Amino acid sequence: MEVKLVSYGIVRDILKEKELTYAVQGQTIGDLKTDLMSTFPELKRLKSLRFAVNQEYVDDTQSINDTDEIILIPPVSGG
Amino acid sequence: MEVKLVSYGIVRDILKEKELTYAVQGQTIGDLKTDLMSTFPELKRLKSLRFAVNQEYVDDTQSINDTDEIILIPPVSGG
Amino acid sequence: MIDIQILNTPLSISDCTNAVKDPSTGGTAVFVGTVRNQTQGKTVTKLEFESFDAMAIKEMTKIAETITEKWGAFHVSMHHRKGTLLIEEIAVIIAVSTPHRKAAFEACEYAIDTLKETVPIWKKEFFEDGAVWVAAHP
Amino acid sequence: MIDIQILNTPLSISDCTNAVKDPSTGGTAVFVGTVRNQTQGKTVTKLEFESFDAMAIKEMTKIAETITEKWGAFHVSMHHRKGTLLIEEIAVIIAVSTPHRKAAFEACEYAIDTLKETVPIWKKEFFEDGAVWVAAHP
Repeated sequence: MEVKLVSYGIVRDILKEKELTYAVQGQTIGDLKTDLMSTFPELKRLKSLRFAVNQEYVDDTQSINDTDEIILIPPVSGG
Repeated sequence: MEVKLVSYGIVRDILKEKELTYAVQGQTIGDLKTDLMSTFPELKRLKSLRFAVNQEYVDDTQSINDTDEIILIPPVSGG
Repeated sequence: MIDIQILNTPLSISDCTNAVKDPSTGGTAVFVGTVRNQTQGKTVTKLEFESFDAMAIKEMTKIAETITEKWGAFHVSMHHRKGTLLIEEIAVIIAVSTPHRKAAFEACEYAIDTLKETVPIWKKEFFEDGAVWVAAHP
Repeated sequence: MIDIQILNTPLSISDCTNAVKDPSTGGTAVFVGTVRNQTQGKTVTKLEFESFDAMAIKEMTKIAETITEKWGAFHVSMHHRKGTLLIEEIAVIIAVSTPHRKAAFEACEYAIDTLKETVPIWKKEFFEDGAVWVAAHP
């Protein structure tokens, strides 16, 4: 299925684009994470990579819908 | 010996005067305290009564000199 | 009252302290975070904050609500800057007014600690010879 | 830098935060104490602070020096009001900048706690039907 990814900070630098349509094999956020790490190996070097849907953090077991806009969240550093 | 007392807050209200020359029998701050409590019984009702000489707190064992200006310090309540 | 803002203009401490004023407060604690001139010995020339605004506001609001429930805060004000900041400019202000002052300190410290863990805002530090996204790598 | 003042005019939070500005600080914690509108259910109309200025400055300076030594504070600013204050007016401001933010909170809390125990300043609260020296009696 194809999902829309939106990325911030260093993830945007790694993906080269703020918004990206991406073909994912599996059904969950965990599957998406595995795919992304393989497509963009630099992501493996990050301290963490979290995901958000509807402005809420989601965990690896969360199912993906093809209408989801999935936000990629590298380690935050506000404050 | 006669000492000069300077009082603040509720102690000034009790002694009726900000500055007072007072005849003390003993030699220490503790003696002065005992005398004052007897002259001004209302002082006994205070939560505490501390003394300062040269802008420093002194304890009951401190000797008094007749040149001392002794400050009477009721419970503080700044802040 | 909860006052959460992400601004691309200089932050004002008095805006935050005024927002948490309360005639029955026992104390207001404020945290002010400013841009440091160096990181691990390297001179910082400027920094940039990028924010996922909608979610950042949502996460900051959660922090403010937790404070209100757990510490009985009357009011919480959290302002975060975004865009380009120079040395000594204010990056974040958190002000909390509570019935008792001890709670104000605890709540304010909880707020800044949690903000640094959960709020989707990213800091890029610029040096003479390059730039890094702060805390991105282990 | 240590900035200690006892003033009979309204206090300014920005005066205190400006006094502790430092390009290498990791954080500034501020405490703001204001006049409450009630004490144990009784409406306060105003209050008066009386200060033994010379010794109050000396005791506040001791607090600031302790903070500098124990928490490595860069700068400490403590302003205390005296004279007549109305509801919501600021009675005291304490600002502390430190290398690490946790120390700023601890130091600022230590400062206000200790000020309330050692600094010779006295508060008289006025009600509709009289006035009391705060904390004078057990």
